[in-house]
Amino acid sequence: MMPDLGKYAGTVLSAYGASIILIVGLVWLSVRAAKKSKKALDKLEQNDG
Amino acid sequence: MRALLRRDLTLAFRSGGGFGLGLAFFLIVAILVPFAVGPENALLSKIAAGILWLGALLACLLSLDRIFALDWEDGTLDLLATAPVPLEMVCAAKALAHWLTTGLPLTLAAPVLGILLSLPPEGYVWLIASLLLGTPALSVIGTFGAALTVGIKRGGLLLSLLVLPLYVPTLIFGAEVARRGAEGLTVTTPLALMSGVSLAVIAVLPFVSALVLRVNLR
Amino acid sequence: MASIWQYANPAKFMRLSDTLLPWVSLAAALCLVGGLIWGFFFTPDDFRQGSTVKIIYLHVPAALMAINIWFMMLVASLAWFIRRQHISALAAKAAAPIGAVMTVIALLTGAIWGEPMWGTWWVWDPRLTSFLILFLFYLGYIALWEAIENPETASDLTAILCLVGSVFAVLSRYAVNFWNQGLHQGASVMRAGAIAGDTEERVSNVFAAPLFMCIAGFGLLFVALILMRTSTEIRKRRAAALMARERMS
Amino acid sequence: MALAVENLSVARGGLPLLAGVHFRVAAGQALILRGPNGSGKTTLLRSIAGLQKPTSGRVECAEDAIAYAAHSDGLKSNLTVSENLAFWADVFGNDDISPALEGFDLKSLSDRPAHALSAGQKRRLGLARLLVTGRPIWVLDEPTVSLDQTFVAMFADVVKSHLAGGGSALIATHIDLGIEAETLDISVFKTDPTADLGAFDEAFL
Repeated sequence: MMPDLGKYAGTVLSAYGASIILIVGLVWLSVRAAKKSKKALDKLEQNDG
Repeated sequence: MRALLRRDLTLAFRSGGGFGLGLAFFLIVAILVPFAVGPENALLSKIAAGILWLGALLACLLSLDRIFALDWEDGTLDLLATAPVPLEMVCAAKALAHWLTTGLPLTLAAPVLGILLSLPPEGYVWLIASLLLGTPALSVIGTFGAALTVGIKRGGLLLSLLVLPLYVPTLIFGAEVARRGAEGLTVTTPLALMSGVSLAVIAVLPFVSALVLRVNLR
Repeated sequence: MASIWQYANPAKFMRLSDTLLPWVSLAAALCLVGGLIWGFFFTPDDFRQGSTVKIIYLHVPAALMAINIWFMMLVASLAWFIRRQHISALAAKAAAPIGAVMTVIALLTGAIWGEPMWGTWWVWDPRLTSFLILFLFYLGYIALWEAIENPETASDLTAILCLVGSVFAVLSRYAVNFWNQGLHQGASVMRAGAIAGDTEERVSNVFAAPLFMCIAGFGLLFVALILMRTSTEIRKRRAAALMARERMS
Repeated sequence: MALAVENLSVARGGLPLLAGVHFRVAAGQALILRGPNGSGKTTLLRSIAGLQKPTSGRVECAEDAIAYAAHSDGLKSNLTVSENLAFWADVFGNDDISPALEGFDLKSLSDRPAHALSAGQKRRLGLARLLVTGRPIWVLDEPTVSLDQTFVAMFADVVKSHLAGGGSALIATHIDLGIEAETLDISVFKTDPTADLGAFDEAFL
């Protein structure tokens, strides 16, 4: 199944690996920030009545 | 606005005015380079134009946050904003004062340092020409950066980060003129491009800086 | 007190974003994963570059996004000045980190892709260099947002920086081109950091189809992230306003 | 009518602060603004002086008539007293600084650099700067900070002569200046922070 990447396997895989890590990291940070801000806002809105 | 210019110049020359700051830094950079890259004249003369331009640019960068910071702290900016004088003129005068106290001395000192870095003889006239044309743009762009960060405590580092990319065109064209001049090639295109950039910047940025100051003075 | 929160623009945006987000995220995931798998597993190697051509599926979309996100921020900054609606300023603030990451991906994949051909990791090729400069603009923009406390001043100053920065980015693009004629003149897919536009004419269709899917994937990813991140910014501002109001009364 | 303020509302930090502020200051009159610290005196004065756009309402006065002075008085410590005054005179288009020097009995100090002045002397120089602007309407924010009793009296005399000369003054201060002028407590105009007055953060509230 794994395509024969030939002698450039390291190059291609490192490019894909690095990019995927960066994208996943960005998404994860964005989701975490969204959750944090939602929680903080809900707490404030509760005691705001 | 001569009043502001005259006052800033007297302030700069008075004790602690920081007049020699940029010049001293430029000297240090130029002197340290041979220690860093080795004393061979062949190498030095090849990179001399670029190093001198880089040193002049960094020296300008160094003295930017003094442009508005002092007047911001002691309330002068507030009072100037309510005075019958347009803020655009204030920004232009500040940029001119910065150029006269930093940009111009650097341009005059550059040939002396060129000798230290064994700049080829035909390079001197183009070094001075490019600096004369480029440093005003550095001052005006720097004034814009100073206005952006005037309200920020310890905004010096941020000021450099904001201004650095804005300096790229002037640096590339300016250093290119100096380098080609040193190698005796024709300099017309980079010179034309550089003066285009400088003139556009000097014409437009003071208005933007004034807008930024108004936002900061709110 | 009939707070106008329900009708205010931010609230409408929040509701819109909450409904759209799941669908856009799904579409983004499908396009992105599908496109990458298609490109990675099911396309032949290039006769000259071998398998490194597969990096095109990351490099070109990321490069495209890096430029278009800055353009989106420019439009948002203009909108902020014209309509003075918080969504524009906050959307620009939310977009900047995404653009910065896309620029890093473009730089990284461009350098890695070029390495076999040039024997070094970094080459001062005009396109790669202008992405480096674009990255500096992104950093400056994000840093300015962080440095200013007053949200209204921050919105105004960052919008001005974006406008001025855009002019200088274009200027730098030509200056960099002038400064280094570029290592590969005219080599089609080989040219590192080729912008999809002109790559398309010379890229044979076996590569083009998955490339378009990846570009769509990156685009949808951006839309999903911008919806989520802008809502986050709105919530943060609302929380700050509520707290300020408590302090006041 | 030297200065008229109608239905002015101002915001600070994105939240409405004062609303419906209205008062008039006739030529030759002074108005003292009272109010606890943080009640918006500075924000109000800055809006009237034109440094800050009010969220609504109007300030009516002659063009270029207001001379604004806050706590920080825009003095350069490396310049001498006369250089400081000459600079501000030039900025406002006048050139005779001698009345200002006498008015605040700074004649003897005129060549002394500002850093060598005492706090009181610096404040006197700051106020002398007002005289030099030649503007009819003085808008002053806590002008008598760090002035001891004798100089407060001198400040009051200068204001009196300014009023006698047809000028007017709007002064925010806590202490009694000994000038007969109406006082206005601005906490009357304090607004409920949730009021919808087009303040910056309103869209989020």
